[in-house]
Amino acid sequence: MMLQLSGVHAHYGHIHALRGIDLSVQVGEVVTLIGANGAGKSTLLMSLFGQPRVSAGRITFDGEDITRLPTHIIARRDISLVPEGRRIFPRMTVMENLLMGAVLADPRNLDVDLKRMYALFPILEERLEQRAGTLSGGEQQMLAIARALMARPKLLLLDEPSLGLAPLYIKKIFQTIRELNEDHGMTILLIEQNAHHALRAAHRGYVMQHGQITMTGTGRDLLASAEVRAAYLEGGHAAA
Amino acid sequence: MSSDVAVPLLSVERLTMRFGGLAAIDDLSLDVPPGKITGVIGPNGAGKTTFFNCLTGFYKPTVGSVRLNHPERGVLRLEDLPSHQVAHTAQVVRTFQNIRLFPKMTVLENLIVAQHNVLQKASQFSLAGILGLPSYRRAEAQAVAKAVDWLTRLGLIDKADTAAGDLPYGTQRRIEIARALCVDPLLLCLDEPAAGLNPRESGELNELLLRLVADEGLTILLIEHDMSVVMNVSNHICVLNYGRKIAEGTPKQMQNDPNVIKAYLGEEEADELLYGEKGGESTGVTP
Amino acid sequence: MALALQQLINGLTLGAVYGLIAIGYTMVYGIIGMINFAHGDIYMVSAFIAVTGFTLLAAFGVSSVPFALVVVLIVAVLFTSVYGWAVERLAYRPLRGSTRLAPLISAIGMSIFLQNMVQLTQGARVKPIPPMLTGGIDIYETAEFTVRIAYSQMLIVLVTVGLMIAFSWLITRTSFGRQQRACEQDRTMTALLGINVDRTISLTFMLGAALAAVAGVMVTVYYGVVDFYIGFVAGIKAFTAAVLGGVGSLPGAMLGGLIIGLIEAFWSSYLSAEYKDVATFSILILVLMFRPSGLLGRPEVEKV
Amino acid sequence: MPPLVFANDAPTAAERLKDASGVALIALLLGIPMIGLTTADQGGSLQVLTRWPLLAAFIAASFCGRLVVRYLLDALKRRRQAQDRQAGAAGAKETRRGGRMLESIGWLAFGLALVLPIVFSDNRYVVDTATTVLIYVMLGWGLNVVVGLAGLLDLGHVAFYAVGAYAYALLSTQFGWGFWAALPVAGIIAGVFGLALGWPSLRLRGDYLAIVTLGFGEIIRVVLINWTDFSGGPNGISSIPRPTFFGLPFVPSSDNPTFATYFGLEFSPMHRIIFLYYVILVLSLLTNVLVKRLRKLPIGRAWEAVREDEIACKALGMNVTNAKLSAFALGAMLGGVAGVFFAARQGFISPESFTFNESAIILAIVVLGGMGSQLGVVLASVVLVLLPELGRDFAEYRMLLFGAAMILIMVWRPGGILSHREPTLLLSSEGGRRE
Repeated sequence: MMLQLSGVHAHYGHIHALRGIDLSVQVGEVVTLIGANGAGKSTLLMSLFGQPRVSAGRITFDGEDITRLPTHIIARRDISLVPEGRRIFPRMTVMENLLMGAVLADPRNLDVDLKRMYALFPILEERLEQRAGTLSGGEQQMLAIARALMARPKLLLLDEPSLGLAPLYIKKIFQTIRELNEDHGMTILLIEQNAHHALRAAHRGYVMQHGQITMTGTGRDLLASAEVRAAYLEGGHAAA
Repeated sequence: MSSDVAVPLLSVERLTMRFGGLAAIDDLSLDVPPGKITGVIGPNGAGKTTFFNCLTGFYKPTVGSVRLNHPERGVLRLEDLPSHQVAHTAQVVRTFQNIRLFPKMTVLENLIVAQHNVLQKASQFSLAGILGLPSYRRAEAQAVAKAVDWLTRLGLIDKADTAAGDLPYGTQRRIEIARALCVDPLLLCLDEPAAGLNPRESGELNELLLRLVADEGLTILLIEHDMSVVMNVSNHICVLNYGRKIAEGTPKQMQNDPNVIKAYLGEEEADELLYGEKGGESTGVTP
Repeated sequence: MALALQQLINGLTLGAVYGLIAIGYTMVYGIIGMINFAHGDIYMVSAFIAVTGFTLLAAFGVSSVPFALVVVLIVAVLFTSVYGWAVERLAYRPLRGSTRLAPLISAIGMSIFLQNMVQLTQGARVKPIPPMLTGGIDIYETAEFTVRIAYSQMLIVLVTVGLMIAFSWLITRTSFGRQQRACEQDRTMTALLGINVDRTISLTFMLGAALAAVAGVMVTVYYGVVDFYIGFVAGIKAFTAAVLGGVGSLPGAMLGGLIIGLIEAFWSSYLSAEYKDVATFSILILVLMFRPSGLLGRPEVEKV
Repeated sequence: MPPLVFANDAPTAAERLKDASGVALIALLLGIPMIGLTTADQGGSLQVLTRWPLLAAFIAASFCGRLVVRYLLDALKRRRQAQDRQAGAAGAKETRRGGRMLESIGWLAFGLALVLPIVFSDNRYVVDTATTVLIYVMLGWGLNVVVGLAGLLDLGHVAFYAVGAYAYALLSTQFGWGFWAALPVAGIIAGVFGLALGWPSLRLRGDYLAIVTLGFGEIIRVVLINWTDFSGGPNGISSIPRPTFFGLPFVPSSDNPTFATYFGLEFSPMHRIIFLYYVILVLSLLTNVLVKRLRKLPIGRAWEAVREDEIACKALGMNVTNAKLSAFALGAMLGGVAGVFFAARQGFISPESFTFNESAIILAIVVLGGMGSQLGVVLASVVLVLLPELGRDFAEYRMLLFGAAMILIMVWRPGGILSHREPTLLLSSEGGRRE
């Protein structure tokens, strides 16, 4: 078991954002978490890093309890996050952003890793010296993914990687996810609103509503399930 | 075709915007017919948002002109107007890719601020307002009525007294559109209004846009990646790549245009990307 | 002519000191995006440490000036950086993530606190120390006037230029520098990349304080007098220098410092000493009117 | 950005001791150069003196203090976390009730302010101090428009205060103007200064504006010190006429009727003190009403909108420059009016009263009070004026404590004492109607 959440509760200000989440990710899996705006998906990913700190429950990674560790220590445990809203460093160059991703990695791998990123996202190589804030939305998204990969994570967490991307890029991103998983054996936890794509790319999926997991199954099963279609078509934020 | 279609509301001529040596927009010409929805699509970084920034006075284009055919004020050259005049005088109003609401103010306040110029005039340098003269009170009541009207039509009325920043993303998108509508736009420029919306919400957005054009006679310029929105509502689509227009035409034409498929939609699965995404209709899974 | 040359030398020296303090401002601004109002007072604290240090060494009979200078520099840098650390820990860290103004107010509070603390513990009177680094090189002589570069002036300019180059390199080229800039732009994200944000910020404050300490020692050597109020004046001047040059830019801070030093020197000797601050601030306002991001600051690209 | 939160389970006794020892070590390092060592002038040259016992006491106090404070903070934090969780959904309702409670506190404060000079009619010190509080309240309310509502960081507010004070001083001593005639004129002069400063500098971003305003404050002060012919230089201007009660002066005896003779009272210096108190009370209440009204008008909403997102304002057709300038000019004008009152009350002004410290205190009042909160300004003024007054007994520690208090209040409530924002208009105007 790579990542395990049991009975996780979290509060965001006054909002009880997570209400008893049980979720697990096995080594080598692509797992997706789907659900509407405001269902608590992003909070779930951030709470893995203690932002916000969970108020009850337990999170283990690779058998180690990481529930109470400081954010930067958790980040040193081979988990990388591509957060909501990309959060690239706008006033740094593309190269510097990539180097920030590699801060904890073995410097000997740097050149190899950079080459890998250029191969994945050729546009980044063209823009190396450009300030990241001047990139377009899609380029920023690619940069955010590349930055996360520079740390050579075992577990990659992606928060809506397709947001604001052109169709061609969305395809490319999901292709990359598949490649990372199949060719490099990377474990991936993926949050998407674009449930169709996400479920097709994933081995297993969870459906989240109002801070709770309401359903789980293989990607194929969920895709076929009437309730899932209803859940992600109807949205889950009505009461928010 | 009626005769007024022949006179475009907005004509962009040979617009070029350079940052340093890089041309973000390169010799772009485009006509926006009144009372229609014109879609602008293209890969990320093709210069779509830069185009909007040039239209709305946030950037001064390096070369070229943007002319608006205002029904009352005649031809206005948008590139010469400061951004607030673009909204105020030319009635070209935009929304933003990264939602720019006034987060601590309530939804209603957001919509009232949008009517600032009207109210400010009615308040006569705040004097009529401070004294609480009836002329001002009437103007304020009208402004509130207008805001309430849009809030009701966009299904936001029960959020009126909530701070805008506390609401979910999809709701904020709608508020931003409602706020823009309170400025009384002739031309509404929407920058990725469907980004971050779930399929049901983007379906609702489609209906809204079509209703605005049909009921209000509004003209809409739309940047969007969500093909389920662009292809279903646009009368006309312009495709940009590297700041240049690579194709222009009806949605159907664009879906089959080899250049567009190559640069934007993707080689093989163009059709699936167009129609198979959000609803999942093409996957063959039956509910 | 001779007078102008002399004022040029004096102005450059003064400017170098302002620049050195301004670098500290700029570095702290560059990491947490706040104006550290107490920075000038940190510099004042170090000047007092220098006075105590020199007096103590003299009492022990140390007569070698270079030796005394090195020892006092090291001691002042060490103690002052602890002050920098403590200021951040007490007054700023608890306010991280709150509004931009909250730390500004606690910084003003800290400045008042430090001034009064020093006044209480060290006394309100001016502290003079005997001249240390005397002598200099006469470079130009006329019948009635001799242009001279004092050794202390040479020392100040050399040390300042050296430190500026070192710190520019640190910030733009090293991993630590990138981490600092990352902290300024997005602290949560920086932590998500595995960087200890608290440690990075603390270290930056200590480095900034160390620079202020160097400035404090230099000024003690140069002027030979210190009082508890010098921090405020120097702080405002250095802050102005940082903004004039463009906050966040180290060479900008240096340039801003030099410009202000030169304005003060020339304005005082040719026009009127009383209005030198008016001149300084007027030029600041003028420059910002035409270059709103300062001389070397990168213009904010308004990403709409 | 949410602050980084770290795991903070109740530490063990050993951890607590270790933590306190760390603090003691820092105290040692901080203390050596400042407490342990000092220099004094002995026989014409400096000598180093040592105070090791004092240093030891300081370290011991730090060690024990840390143990106690840490323990209390931990307990407080646990309790607050538990409360937060329970509060949950009740949050929204609570703020509304909070708004109503604040209103009643406001009326209570008003009532107290009204009767204060009657209760303390023979205590000059109390009425004087209360007058000072009200001056700061008025200054704070003026600056609140600029900083709290429009979000423009102004570190030189004292400049406008000075302009108002000198305008009245000169108008009255040179041209024989009366207080009430000079009041609006001096206010307008200060407002014009505000425009003159605002015009070139408002396109600067926040912190740059701060240094420009600070510089402007210094320019005004330096000019006042040095332009002796105009302002009297460092000696200032004295014998500024005091305000009269509709033409009746507050003097012991005069050929014309005085306040005392007219009302058949025995002369008392307290009459003027109390009169001045009511004058500033009225002035500040007018300010309050004005600002409160403006906030609910288009211009006031424009100020807040500019603070929230300038670019969005432009896209909605708002002239952002005008909105900012009007905030700046109004703030300056109110500062100027406060200055007029100050000059009339003191009867003497000099540049010493208009240093950067004053600007810092006014800004602190706005921020400590809670940005944009009118009642917060009152509370903060009371705290910041009374603190040094209470500290009079340990005169030399007074400013030290003042500085420390500023830090502590900020750390305790980073959003200010009252950080609640009341909407300018509600659809459900009766508050509870829709619930």
